[in-house]
Amino acid sequence: MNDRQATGSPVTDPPPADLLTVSDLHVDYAGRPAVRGVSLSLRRGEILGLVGESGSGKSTLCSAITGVLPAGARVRAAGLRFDGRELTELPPEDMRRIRASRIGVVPQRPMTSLSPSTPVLRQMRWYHDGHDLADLLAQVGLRAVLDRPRDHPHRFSGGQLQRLLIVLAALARQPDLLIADEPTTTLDATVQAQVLRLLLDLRDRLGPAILYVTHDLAVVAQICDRVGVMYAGRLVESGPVSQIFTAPRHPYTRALLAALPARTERGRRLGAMPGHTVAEVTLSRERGARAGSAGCAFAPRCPVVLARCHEEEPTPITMGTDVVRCHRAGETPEAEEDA
Amino acid sequence: MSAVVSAPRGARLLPRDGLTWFGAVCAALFCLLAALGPSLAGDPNATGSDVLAAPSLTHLFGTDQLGRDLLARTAAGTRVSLTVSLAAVALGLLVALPLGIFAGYHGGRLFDDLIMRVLEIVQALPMFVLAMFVIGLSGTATAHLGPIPITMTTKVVLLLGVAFVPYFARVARAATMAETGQEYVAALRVVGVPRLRILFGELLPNVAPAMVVQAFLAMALAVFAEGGLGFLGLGVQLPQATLGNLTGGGTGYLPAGVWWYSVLPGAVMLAGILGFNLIGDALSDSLGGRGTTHVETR
Amino acid sequence: SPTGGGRTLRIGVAAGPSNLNPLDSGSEVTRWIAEPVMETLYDYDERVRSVPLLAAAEPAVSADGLTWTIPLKRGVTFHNGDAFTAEHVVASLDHVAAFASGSEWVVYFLGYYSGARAVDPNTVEIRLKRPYGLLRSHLTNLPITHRAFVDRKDTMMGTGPYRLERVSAGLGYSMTAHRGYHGPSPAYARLEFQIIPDGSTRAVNLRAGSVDIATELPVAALPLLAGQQAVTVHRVDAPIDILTYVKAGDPPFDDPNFRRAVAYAVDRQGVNDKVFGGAAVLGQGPIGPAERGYDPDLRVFPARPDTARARELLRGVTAPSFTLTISAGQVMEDIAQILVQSWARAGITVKLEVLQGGPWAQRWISGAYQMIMNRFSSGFTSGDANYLTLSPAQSTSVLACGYENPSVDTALERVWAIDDQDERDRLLREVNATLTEDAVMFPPVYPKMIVAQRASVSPMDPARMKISRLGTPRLRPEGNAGE
Amino acid sequence: MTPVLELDHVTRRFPAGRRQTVHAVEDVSFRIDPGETLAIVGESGCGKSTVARLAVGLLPPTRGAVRIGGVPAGTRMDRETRRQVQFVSQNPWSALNPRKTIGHSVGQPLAVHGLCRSVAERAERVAELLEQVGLPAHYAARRPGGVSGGELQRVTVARALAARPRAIVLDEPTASLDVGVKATVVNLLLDLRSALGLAYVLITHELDIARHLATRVAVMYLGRIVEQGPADEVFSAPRHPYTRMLLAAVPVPDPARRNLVALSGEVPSAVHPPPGCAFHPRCPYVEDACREAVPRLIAVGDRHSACLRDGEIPADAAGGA
Amino acid sequence: MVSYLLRRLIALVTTVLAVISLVFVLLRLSPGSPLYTLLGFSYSEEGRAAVAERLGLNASIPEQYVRYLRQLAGGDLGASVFSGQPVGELLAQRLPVSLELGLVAGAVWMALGILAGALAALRHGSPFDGLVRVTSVVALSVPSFWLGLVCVLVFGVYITGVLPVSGYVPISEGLPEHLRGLVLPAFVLGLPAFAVVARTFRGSVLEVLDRDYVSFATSMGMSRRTLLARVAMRNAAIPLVTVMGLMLGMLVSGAILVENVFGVPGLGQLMVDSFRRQDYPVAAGCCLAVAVLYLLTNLLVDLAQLAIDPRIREGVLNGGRVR
Ligand SMILES: Nc1ncnc2c1ncn2[C@@H]1O[C@H](COP(=O)(O)OP(=O)(O)OP(=O)(O)O)[C@@H](O)[C@H]1O
Ligand SMILES: Nc1ncnc2c1ncn2[C@@H]1O[C@H](COP(=O)(O)OP(=O)(O)OP(=O)(O)O)[C@@H](O)[C@H]1O
Ligand SMILES: [Mg+2]
Ligand SMILES: [Mg+2]
Repeated sequence: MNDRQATGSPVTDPPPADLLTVSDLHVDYAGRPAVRGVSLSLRRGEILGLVGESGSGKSTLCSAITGVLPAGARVRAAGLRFDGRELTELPPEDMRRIRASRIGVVPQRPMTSLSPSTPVLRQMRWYHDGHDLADLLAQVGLRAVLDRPRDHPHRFSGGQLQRLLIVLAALARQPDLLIADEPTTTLDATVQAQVLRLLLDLRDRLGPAILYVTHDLAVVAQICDRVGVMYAGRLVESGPVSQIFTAPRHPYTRALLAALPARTERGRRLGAMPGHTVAEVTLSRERGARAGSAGCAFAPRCPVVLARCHEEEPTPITMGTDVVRCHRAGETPEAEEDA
Repeated sequence: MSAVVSAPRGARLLPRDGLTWFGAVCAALFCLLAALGPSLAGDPNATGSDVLAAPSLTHLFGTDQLGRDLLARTAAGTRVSLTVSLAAVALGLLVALPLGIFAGYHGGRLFDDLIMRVLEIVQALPMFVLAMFVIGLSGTATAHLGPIPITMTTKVVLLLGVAFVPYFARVARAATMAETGQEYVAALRVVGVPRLRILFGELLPNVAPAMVVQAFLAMALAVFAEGGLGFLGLGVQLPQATLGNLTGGGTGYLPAGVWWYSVLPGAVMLAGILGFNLIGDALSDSLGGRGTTHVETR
Repeated sequence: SPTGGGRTLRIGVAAGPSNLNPLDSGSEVTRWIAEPVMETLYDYDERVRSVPLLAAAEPAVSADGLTWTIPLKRGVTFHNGDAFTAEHVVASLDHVAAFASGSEWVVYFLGYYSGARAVDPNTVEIRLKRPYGLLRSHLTNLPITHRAFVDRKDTMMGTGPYRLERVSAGLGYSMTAHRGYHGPSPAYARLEFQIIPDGSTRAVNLRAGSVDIATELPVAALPLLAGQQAVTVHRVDAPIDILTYVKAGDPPFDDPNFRRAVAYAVDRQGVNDKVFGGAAVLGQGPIGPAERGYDPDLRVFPARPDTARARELLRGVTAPSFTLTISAGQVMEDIAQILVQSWARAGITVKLEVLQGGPWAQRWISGAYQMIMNRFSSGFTSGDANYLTLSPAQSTSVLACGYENPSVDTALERVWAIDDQDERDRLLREVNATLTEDAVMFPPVYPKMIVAQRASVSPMDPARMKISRLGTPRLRPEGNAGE
Repeated sequence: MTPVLELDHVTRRFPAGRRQTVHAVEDVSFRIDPGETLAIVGESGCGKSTVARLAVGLLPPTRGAVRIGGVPAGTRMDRETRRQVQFVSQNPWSALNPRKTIGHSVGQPLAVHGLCRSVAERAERVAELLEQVGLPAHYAARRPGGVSGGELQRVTVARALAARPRAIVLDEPTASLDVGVKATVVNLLLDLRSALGLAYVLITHELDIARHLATRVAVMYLGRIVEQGPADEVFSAPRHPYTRMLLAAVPVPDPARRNLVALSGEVPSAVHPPPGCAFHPRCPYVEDACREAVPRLIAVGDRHSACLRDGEIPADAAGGA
Repeated sequence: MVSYLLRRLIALVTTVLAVISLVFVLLRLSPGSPLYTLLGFSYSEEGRAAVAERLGLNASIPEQYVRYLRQLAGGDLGASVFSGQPVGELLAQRLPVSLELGLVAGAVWMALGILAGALAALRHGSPFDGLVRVTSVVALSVPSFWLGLVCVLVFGVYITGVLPVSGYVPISEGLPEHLRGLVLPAFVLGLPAFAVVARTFRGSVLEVLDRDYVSFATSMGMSRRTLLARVAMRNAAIPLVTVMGLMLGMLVSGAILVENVFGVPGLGQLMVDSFRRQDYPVAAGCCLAVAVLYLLTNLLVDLAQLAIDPRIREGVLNGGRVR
């Protein structure tokens, strides 16, 4: 399946066709929408960062792509194409085979993602029983695991486990698409740096597309090619990383950036978003849920809100592969800052 | 990491699940029979000439070998069963709650260790064995502890209550430990709130839901245990009817086809146990208590 | 006849005895099990007269009545092959006369028995402290045990037609025919006592043929046997008493009127109908129909409670009430509940106290009761007489209930001492009447022994049942019936 | 002037079964003066929370002393001393009793320290406090259940303020919050500091927050402070190799400055800390002496660093940001 | 490991000692005495004294206690006051009966419970799941003695001849008969164990299926069958072990009632009889047996947990506290 092993750099690959295309994806849990009308695409060798506050639907989106959703979740999509095949129409067994060989998932919580009652090495062999395990482990600096055949997951640190999981999900099977759902959130800065480095090297060597979910804009700035910003189940803005950081167009994105201490002078107040009560947030989500009737989900918290934002949901404005969902996206940033 | 906590879950008052409804109805009927039955069904000890009569309109539950109305006796028995169980559970809670909370708060220290060891010893004799043991030996007569008479009913209550102590204390301890791990307890200590006030003012309301669940499950257990003791003739004594001694009293007549004598009072007992268990389960689901542990005895 | 030698006789009993030694325990089960295994010096004949069995002849009593010499039968062997000799008789007698044995017989021998010796292997001499006519009766009931076994409580060693082979805890006892038996050879190859705790189950098993004899059938179980061709139910008067008496020395029962009121208000008919299916005999005094001294004409108390009379006797008593202490058990509980109801109708409030065996016995013996009740079967220690249950009326007894009547005291004294059966019967009748009229002991009914058998077994002997025996040693398979 | 809070050679160890011990905090000393903010940074498990718990008297030190306003602190300290240092913890959801109203929780210190004469006065003061942290007064009647994390964190700050402390120990106050909400809490801390002159001990692993708020920084590694000094100096010119490594590992939110450095090694266990300098297995500048001697914290002007080779290592080696 | 075992055994012995003391004290403080029952009409002070002397009941209570302990240390449990039979012998006769009943009931029912629980969890929300939920809560609530009576009624009155409702057929009389006799008691005795095991396992399988490691395995394309076998069941079994241990303890005490209903001559019957008669040594022996059984099962459960859960093993073997 993997014919790219020798070729190396993605740059030399034939025309960069989209590996994954998600169009108008909706997911709800027992009727409560978690992802609403998300469209995005991902090319081989590209790292797409997905940011957004907790509960905005990032993980749900990832799960919808791999088809591993909890019972009670319902997926609707205009298209969910992966390497030319429509995933929503695949029989479960084929989908399983795709998961087994072509899509890798690096989970968010490494400590709990391996079965606690079986030694780590044995579990690794469940997934990969090739002879090259030693080499793979050496690549992440964990050859020593081979000498610990009876050690269970709790004996390993989060960073070690995360690297082992990356070995399993990415290095061992060399998938075309790697989905990493907040793989470093629970890790220390130094370990995070190791893991990020590993992912970057992986991309450079094998060229998979990577969907990288995170809370941390700094990480996005460091490793991603493009960014998608989610709010209340919507993809409110996406674009090349440089553009998002220098010229964000959605007020939510701007608020996120303004809240970063590193972008503010020391000791000065940070740009904070108003409106953060549970009531307000759920209200805006619920309102979004009632299709058609609602305005922009971000309106209750938006510093540049217009009357119309409360009534009418903005339609996505696309520019190439990029998108922004805001009534005021066309205006100049200066005008907004005045508001 | 979620900035938005799930909406307050609180106890749902009306059960959603059919099974829970069924349980609530069972428990309600059981309590109703205990509360109103005795005044409606007549004298449970009045003997009539109609001996071992099958259920009929005059005697809904039939009569026993002395011609007594079994409905009246069952009602009276249900009352005993309910009061004994309530009292036993209350007693158990009264003793166990402070013990468990103290032990849990001082988790892992000598005091905790000591309490848990003592409880372990009490538990090494399963509740039923312990109760049977003491009642079997101390006899079913009214004992005198100095000037205080201890009737058989009190004895049963005491025993079941004592037997519940380890069980409740463990739950209370675990709940308290879980709660003590919460940062608000540390915060209260930093603020300088006195220990007793932390324990009983702040922790108790949080430990209570788990205990309520356990109390219901223990009610079921108590109804059962009281019945079992009565069945063996080691419970509250005749002529007082209890669900247990009614069930046990009818065994001799079963082979002759007298099914109602044992079966009906036992069925009432079953209704009670089932009701309390189901309510307990439902509460444990909605109060988010830990998994139900129906343990010990039986 | 030896023809049935290959068969097994199976008897259903309610419980295994706690103590298998018949020298210690007079309980029915112990003795039913002992009956085929152990023998006595004398035995009852078909007319319930005492005749020699292990003894070769009647005892020779010295003129002062203090020395009894008994010749023993020769050629008798124990099941272990040891010869039956005077030593064994002496050991048995010594055992039951010793305090430390804790034997139920102690009460009979204490104060009378002075010692026994083997004059020669075939002659025993018993010496008494004072004349003791009742000894003759005891010699008819006391099983003679191998001397090495007198202290054993878990097995039996006797000279009877069957030897105890196996004790299966909680299950039963099995016996095999004793080849060297000195009498007619045993009719069955095996005897099995099966423990079947539930009365109805015993009846059902009898009906199904899985036992040949079912003992102690509760009234409730009798309908299960109704109309069964192959089953005969025996209801026989037997020395089974419902021990019922009051603490006459203490209030409220120190008032004779109160006692009488309580006795008048007893619903004897109710007890008979509801607890004994109408098969018992209505009670009056302490001595029942199967016992010496019974007077069928004595009629002091009515069958139905005489509430009016009771109320009249109670005039002047404020809030009449007392506690009835019974031992746990379905029959006692049923009786007591009926009584409590009938007393309530006469305005007497009675608190019922149901105690397990041990605590009940403590109350009874320590005298901490007001009215006490229990079932007691005396047949195995005193045959057709009932001496023990009268003893609480004797002011000198350890168990005295506080009743003081010199004439009763002396009469009972004489009953034990004299040898003259007619005189003894007369005295017993007198005592019975007095105790009845004084309302000291007034059992509601005299229960019957209820035993059922299958037709596959020869008919059980009524004379034996009259003294609570099953007569197993003489039972034979009956030709036709049975599977 | 006596410092508000002072840790004097404090060591805290925990038993870990089989006669083993966790060296959670080893020989830590620091002091803070009014209005000052000391940030304690370090990786997971290096003992930051233990320091926080020691500082507020939740844990007694195994060795050394904690002094609040010059008075030795401990489990039995008097109310007045206790009041002076308050505590805000990481997880606002568990920091408030879920079954009590917010008003009750905020009012606790007022009641315990007798800071209000009447119930009415207390209610008033609670409303004031809530407003001070930017919450409407009617929040007093609500329970933590329906309130967001950022708001709850404000409530815990209000509760700390209620005791009228001179210093607040904040253990990862923003770690569990979303980016936008994080900012509001940071702003609140800034506001309160300037309004009330509070001192903070800010414990965090988020270096950007530490840099933003702190006046001084202490860097911990495996239970010890390895570097301490004025925040701007430490962040701009770290001395200790560990600090350098840590700062290098923190990603910068600027796509134009991609400088992710791969680092090696892991934090060793606190049960078996390496002999000598605990950092030596990961240190690029390690030499034999480092494996034997535990370096002492040496003062160089305002700055302290615990490195045997302090001064030998070039200023901008290992990519100090 | 050895030192852990040693520690546990010491703890077990001390607990047993405490239980013995408790039993002893309760026994001696209870009113009445077997002597009254023993002597009956033959009662007299001298007689009581003599028998008490023979039975060793005359000494002061502490003295008796010390004697009892010394006896126990020598492996002697005393002898029945009534039958004089050594308690050890009595237990040796009765215990196997109860143990067999308990183990048969437990093994069969728990196996069924595991099966039902697992299937219910895998078909979460299906009618079968509902059935298991309802059955298990009902099974848990049915008082065993009452269910026993219903069985007696059904198989003793209405459908006779299929299964014996009473008595016990020793294995010496043929295995089929022996097993037939066990059917009803085992059914009644084991039912709660079935219920608890089914509920617990259903719950823990459901919980495990929700865990990160299951999602990870799924996302790695592991087939469902493999996933269940390798990951789900293994981890779901951890709480099951605890519960199964508790159930074993429960079966011991449940046997008391059930044996009485079906007339099975096991420990339960012996116990009830000895209590009724105040047969001190036998009652104490029975309690001891139950306590030791119970504590041993606890120990076994803990060991089983050690075997199955590496985190617990680690914690314990590193000298951490046990539970
Ligand atoms: N299994 C589930 N059942 C019901 N609702 C769910 C489930 N999982 C997630 N949700 C809801 O769906 C919404 C989106 O959740 P999701 O986990 O995708 O968010 P997220 O962006 O990944 O958040 P986080 O940053 O906290 O991981 C939330 O409102 C969440 O409460
Ligand atoms: N009560 C305790 N018992 C035993 N060990 C403890 C205890 N509390 C903390 N430790 C240990 O002490 C060390 C330091 O823990 P501490 O919680 O102070 O670290 P931290 O720097 O706050 O870590 P994090 O960033 O993960 O919160 C750790 O190894 C921890 O396991
Ligand atoms: Mg997520
Ligand atoms: Mg911490």
